[in-house]
Amino acid sequence: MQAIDLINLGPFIILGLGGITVLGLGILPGHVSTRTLTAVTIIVLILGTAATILWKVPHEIDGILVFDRLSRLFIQLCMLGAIVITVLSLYYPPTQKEMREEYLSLILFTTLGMVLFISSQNLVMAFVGLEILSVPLFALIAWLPKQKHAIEGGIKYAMLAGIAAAFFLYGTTLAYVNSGSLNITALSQSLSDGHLPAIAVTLLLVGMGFKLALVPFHMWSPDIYQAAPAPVTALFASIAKAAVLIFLIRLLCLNLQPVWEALLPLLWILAVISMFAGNLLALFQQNIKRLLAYSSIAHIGYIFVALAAGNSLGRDAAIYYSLAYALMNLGAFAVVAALALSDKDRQSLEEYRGLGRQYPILGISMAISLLALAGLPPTAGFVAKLLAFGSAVEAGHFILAIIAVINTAIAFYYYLHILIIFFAEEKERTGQYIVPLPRGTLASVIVINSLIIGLGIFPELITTDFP
Amino acid sequence: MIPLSHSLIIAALLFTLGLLIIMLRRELLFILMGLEVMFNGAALTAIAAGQYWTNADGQVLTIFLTVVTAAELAIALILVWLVFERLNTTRADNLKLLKDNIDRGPP
Amino acid sequence: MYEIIFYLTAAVTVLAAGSILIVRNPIHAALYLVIALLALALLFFLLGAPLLAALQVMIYAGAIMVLFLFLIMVMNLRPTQEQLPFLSAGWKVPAFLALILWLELLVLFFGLLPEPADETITVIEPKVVGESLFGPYLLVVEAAAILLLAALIAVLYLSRKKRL
Amino acid sequence: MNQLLWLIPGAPILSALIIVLLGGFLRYRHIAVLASCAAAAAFLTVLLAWLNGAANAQPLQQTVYTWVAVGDWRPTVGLMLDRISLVMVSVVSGVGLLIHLYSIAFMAKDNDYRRYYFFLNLFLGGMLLLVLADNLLLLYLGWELVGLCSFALIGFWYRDPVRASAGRKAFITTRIGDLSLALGIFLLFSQFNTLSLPVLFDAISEQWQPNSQLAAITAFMIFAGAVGKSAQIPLQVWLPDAMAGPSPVSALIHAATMVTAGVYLIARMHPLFELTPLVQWTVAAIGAVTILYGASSALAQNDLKRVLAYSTISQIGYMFLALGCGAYAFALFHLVTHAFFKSLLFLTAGAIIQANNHEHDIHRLGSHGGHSLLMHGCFLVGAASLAGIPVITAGFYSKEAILTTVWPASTGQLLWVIAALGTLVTSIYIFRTYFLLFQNSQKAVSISPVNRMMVWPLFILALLSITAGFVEFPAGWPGPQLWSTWLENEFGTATHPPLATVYVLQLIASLLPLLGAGIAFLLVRREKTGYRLPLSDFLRDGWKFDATYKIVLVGGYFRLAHFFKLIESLLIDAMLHKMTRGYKVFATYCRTGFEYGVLNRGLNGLLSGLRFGHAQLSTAQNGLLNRYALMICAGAVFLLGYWLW
Repeated sequence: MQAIDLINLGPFIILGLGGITVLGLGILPGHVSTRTLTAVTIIVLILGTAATILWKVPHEIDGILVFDRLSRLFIQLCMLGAIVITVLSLYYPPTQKEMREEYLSLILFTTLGMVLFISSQNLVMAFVGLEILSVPLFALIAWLPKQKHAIEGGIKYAMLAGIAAAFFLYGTTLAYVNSGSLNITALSQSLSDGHLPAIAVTLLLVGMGFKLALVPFHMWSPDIYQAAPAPVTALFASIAKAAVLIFLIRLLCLNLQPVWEALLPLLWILAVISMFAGNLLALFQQNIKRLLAYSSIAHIGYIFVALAAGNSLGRDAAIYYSLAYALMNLGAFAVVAALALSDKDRQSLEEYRGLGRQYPILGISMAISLLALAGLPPTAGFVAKLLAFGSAVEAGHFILAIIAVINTAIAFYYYLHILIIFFAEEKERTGQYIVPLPRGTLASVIVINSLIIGLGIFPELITTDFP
Repeated sequence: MIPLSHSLIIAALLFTLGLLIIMLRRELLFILMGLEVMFNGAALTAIAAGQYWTNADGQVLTIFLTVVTAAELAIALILVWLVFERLNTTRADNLKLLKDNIDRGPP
Repeated sequence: MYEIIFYLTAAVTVLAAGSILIVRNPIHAALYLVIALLALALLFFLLGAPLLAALQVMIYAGAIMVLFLFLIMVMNLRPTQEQLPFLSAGWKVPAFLALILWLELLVLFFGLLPEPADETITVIEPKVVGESLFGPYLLVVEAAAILLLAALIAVLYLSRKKRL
Repeated sequence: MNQLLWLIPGAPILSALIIVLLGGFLRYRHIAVLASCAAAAAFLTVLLAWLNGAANAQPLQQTVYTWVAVGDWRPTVGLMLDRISLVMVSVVSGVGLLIHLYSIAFMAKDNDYRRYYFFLNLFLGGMLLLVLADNLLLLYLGWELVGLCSFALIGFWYRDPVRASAGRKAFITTRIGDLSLALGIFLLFSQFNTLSLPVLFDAISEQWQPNSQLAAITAFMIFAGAVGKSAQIPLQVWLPDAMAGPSPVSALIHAATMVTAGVYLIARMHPLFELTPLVQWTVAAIGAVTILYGASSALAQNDLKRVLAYSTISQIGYMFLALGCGAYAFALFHLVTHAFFKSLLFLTAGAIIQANNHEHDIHRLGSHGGHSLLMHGCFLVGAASLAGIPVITAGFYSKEAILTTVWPASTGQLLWVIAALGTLVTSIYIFRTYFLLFQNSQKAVSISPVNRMMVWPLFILALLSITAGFVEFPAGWPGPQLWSTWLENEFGTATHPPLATVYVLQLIASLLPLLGAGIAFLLVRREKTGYRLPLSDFLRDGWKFDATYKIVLVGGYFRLAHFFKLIESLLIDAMLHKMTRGYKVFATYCRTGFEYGVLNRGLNGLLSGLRFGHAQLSTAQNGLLNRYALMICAGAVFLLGYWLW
């Protein structure tokens, strides 16, 4: 281990030590306020982001971790997302009393898991990273053990994530059977004999498809989205999924080109069923968190449209879409979190009637996020869809592109439905609990939405120069 | 000497058995046991492959597997206990609070 | 002789795991699981991984099973009243699917890799494993430590009595 | 220098964004200074470009960013600074800067300063973007931005319904032109699959024959866009009303920048226009008619700002005339000098009006008297330049250049006569205004001292109104002709008739302004005794254009409706009774058969299909853990099955 390795490991070390520091601060004899702990957490995340700037050249440590432009970009995204989620959690009424050092350190650890997963070059590292990502989530979902929903969500997620982990692990071992090494690059080298690597990748895909809520591994997602506290939902609906997507892209598009090409028809089918199932399920859904869960299933379908193209444009489109997807969902769930009632989230769409007028900034943010999800210019969602569908057309998948466009049209209905309810003239609304909007929440919502717009106007910042 | 494919088949059998346990049994604890069986199927694959390639990576993988299983199981068990305490059940099919509301139908 | 022991142990593993499917009493199930795991430890040993065999016995049979049994006792579980899975209505589809999955794996594994020429078992020494673990995989070990810490925190939080 | 190009439109737009986002935290002074600094930044960048020799070098180009690259489609935000745009940028940013400075004092008492500066800056940015754009898409963006801002600025005092409706009128009228421009751009894109200007010009000259129909249609579309923006007949009606806005806005939008956008557009697209002599002649003819229209209408106005508005219409007519005759360089020359003297006149008028409690009527303003000497001088300089008093004013040189080149064009003699007549009338109306306004200035006691910040812009503009002409002496004169030689590369040389003819023409044209001033003097003396011009009502209402539009378009519409109603009642009464009944039966049949049978059923079918799918899938989300696990297993089986198959 050399000095350059340590420098490159900076963000990881900072996150790990930061988590331990927060824990330590929390149990100091003198009472440290939650606000201070949050501040420390945010500082740790900012330092971690700053440490990624030190990465100069693409670098690899022992075939375990790789630091390149892709991982840097998404590590920064994860850190930003974690900051936003921390801020949201601080002002999120239901968990406010329950949020102490445990919560914050778990947020830091789960971020560490994402970061490791994003930059792992080795399947064992990826597996451990995936688990660091998901084990804290079991607890975070069930963070309000007084609520029956929360416990049920927690146990369901733990069990099903266990199955997914088993599939991922099985894929890993089969990859090892194939090449005698756990390195991703090594996996591609002994590709000649049979389709063992393809089976291995397929099983890995099952494991990751679960995390991504790809149809048919999607069943958990609406239940868990509904059960978890909104900031946590925001966490695993946005940056956690982006991390998984990036590992998938690293595996398929950057290291295992032949497997990717062999998998294309499968990706095609997965894209189509994900889009249709997601959009149909979302269509008449009345619970906003479930609705967003279904809509994100459809979005994973759109990303798979890009992946099914099998060309470099498809790869770039998938990368860009992952980023845009994370931001859009973060924006939407941030608003849901900001509008939570004192003990639980607002769930039914009707509970949101007229809130867009009551809180104009949140209303506009929700509008931006939802229109981005629907794919309207000048948001990042539009560019993402344009690139994804464009790559499908370039690859000659006209039918796929048409199906995707039809699905976008269907999706438009329910996004607009939310917005209409959101901005409806409110009826008599007396004695309603009015959430005071803290500045931190507003600031993070504004940052996310300006990023959505900004990346829609300057997409070239993201789409250039991936290896 | 055991052919590699025999070990792999036994491991696959363990894996699918675990999956079957999860799919068929309704008790949460049984589901967790099924999960263990699945993990161990994967572990057997790793060990067999380690023997085939005669390097230590398979065993390292298995060690990490054990660690991960332990961590996951610990949380899963505490959640099972919470379910038992708060919801007074240990069966998976009693966990039906979270689902699509299909009675009301679309507007 | 070696082969006979191997296949016998494998049969025990599979049968013990299969028994979990059909027993009613959770304690019995846990014991079957222990049997399966111990047999698996023997398999590990036979496949030239003595360290892992030992670890398997210690961690699974020693630690994890105790957790299971402990929880069963705390919850005071009776033998379940549920009908045996093979009698309940919906068993066919899962069983069929699992069978298909296994067959698929079986077919896909068939003749994939050339079998090695030498017929001996090479024992992979704990020392080699250790060197590998703290050599190239050092970072993963650190990560696993964080994982355990995170799991610890999570469990501590969820089990806190004060709040309930 | 290439890398700094973005700063020219970027600085005002950024400042506009800052003002709209953070303006709440800033005081008036800060906002005004910020806005002025943004304008100054744009102007300094232009200055830097001059200093770096942009005037003689190759066109500067900067692709600020490619918005997104999908296959061959790469819409860019690209800026291009060649000589044409250099002229425009200099004028726009320079005059814009002066007007920003002037506004600091002018708007100090207004409460809505934040909105004002936001739109002023955005307008400036949009105009600079329009001028610098290297592709038509971006140009159109700037074009629309400018239109939007002018709408907001004209209707700035929107609480007064008259002023608000003036803004609406401007917007709607120019929209007609914009629509046509958009159609023209679509046409070009569909033909050449690109909107980048240099590529487009190459493609046009290669692929389109002279006089081809497509070229004529496209050119006409673009010309119609220019007509709308530049307030030429028949879309000129919005400009006089647009004087409802604050005076600096009038100076900026209606003298120096927006109304000249049309001139710029035609000059920019001149390769297209040169292919179609017919459209080109139309440009010249419209210009000539507009000259007379504007000048004669201005003659009868009593509102100071309306005089200037009609005068603007007529002066832009000169530019169109020059464009139509192929003298693009002189059109731009007149654009520059006009920007100077007309801004000077507007700003002076604004100061006078503000100093006299918002009194617009020139008779009453004149009888008040007491305008400061400075105002007097500035207005005189502006008026002289506008009239084109020989040798000493900039207006003379530019107008002379245009008149000389008009002569050899087709039907040039006629156009020349009209233009010369226009010169005479111009001189009459502006000196009439001048004499009426300052008739009592003997008793000048400066009643309200003018703010210093307002003086400097006036002074600079006055200086420019006199000296700016010396860059181009008329043909045959012993002086340099820097302007036309400098723009030779862009437009080629304009022809002029033989020198003997030229001298005669020049003599006539230079005597006309003096004659006009004399006539104006007599006119004013008679006007004081109650004399009124013949047709003055007709002229004052701008040749009754508004009324005509109202009668012809709105009234005609009602007539038509009435007519139809009459026919309908006749037919129904007389003979269509039975047919109606049959029709009703048929309609009922259609309704039941088609609407219920096909449309309704189809839509319902689709909807219930979606609903059915939703319900089916939704039932699967039953919350059962085992079922979810089963689904995962099924998925794995499916994925692995693919490899078997």
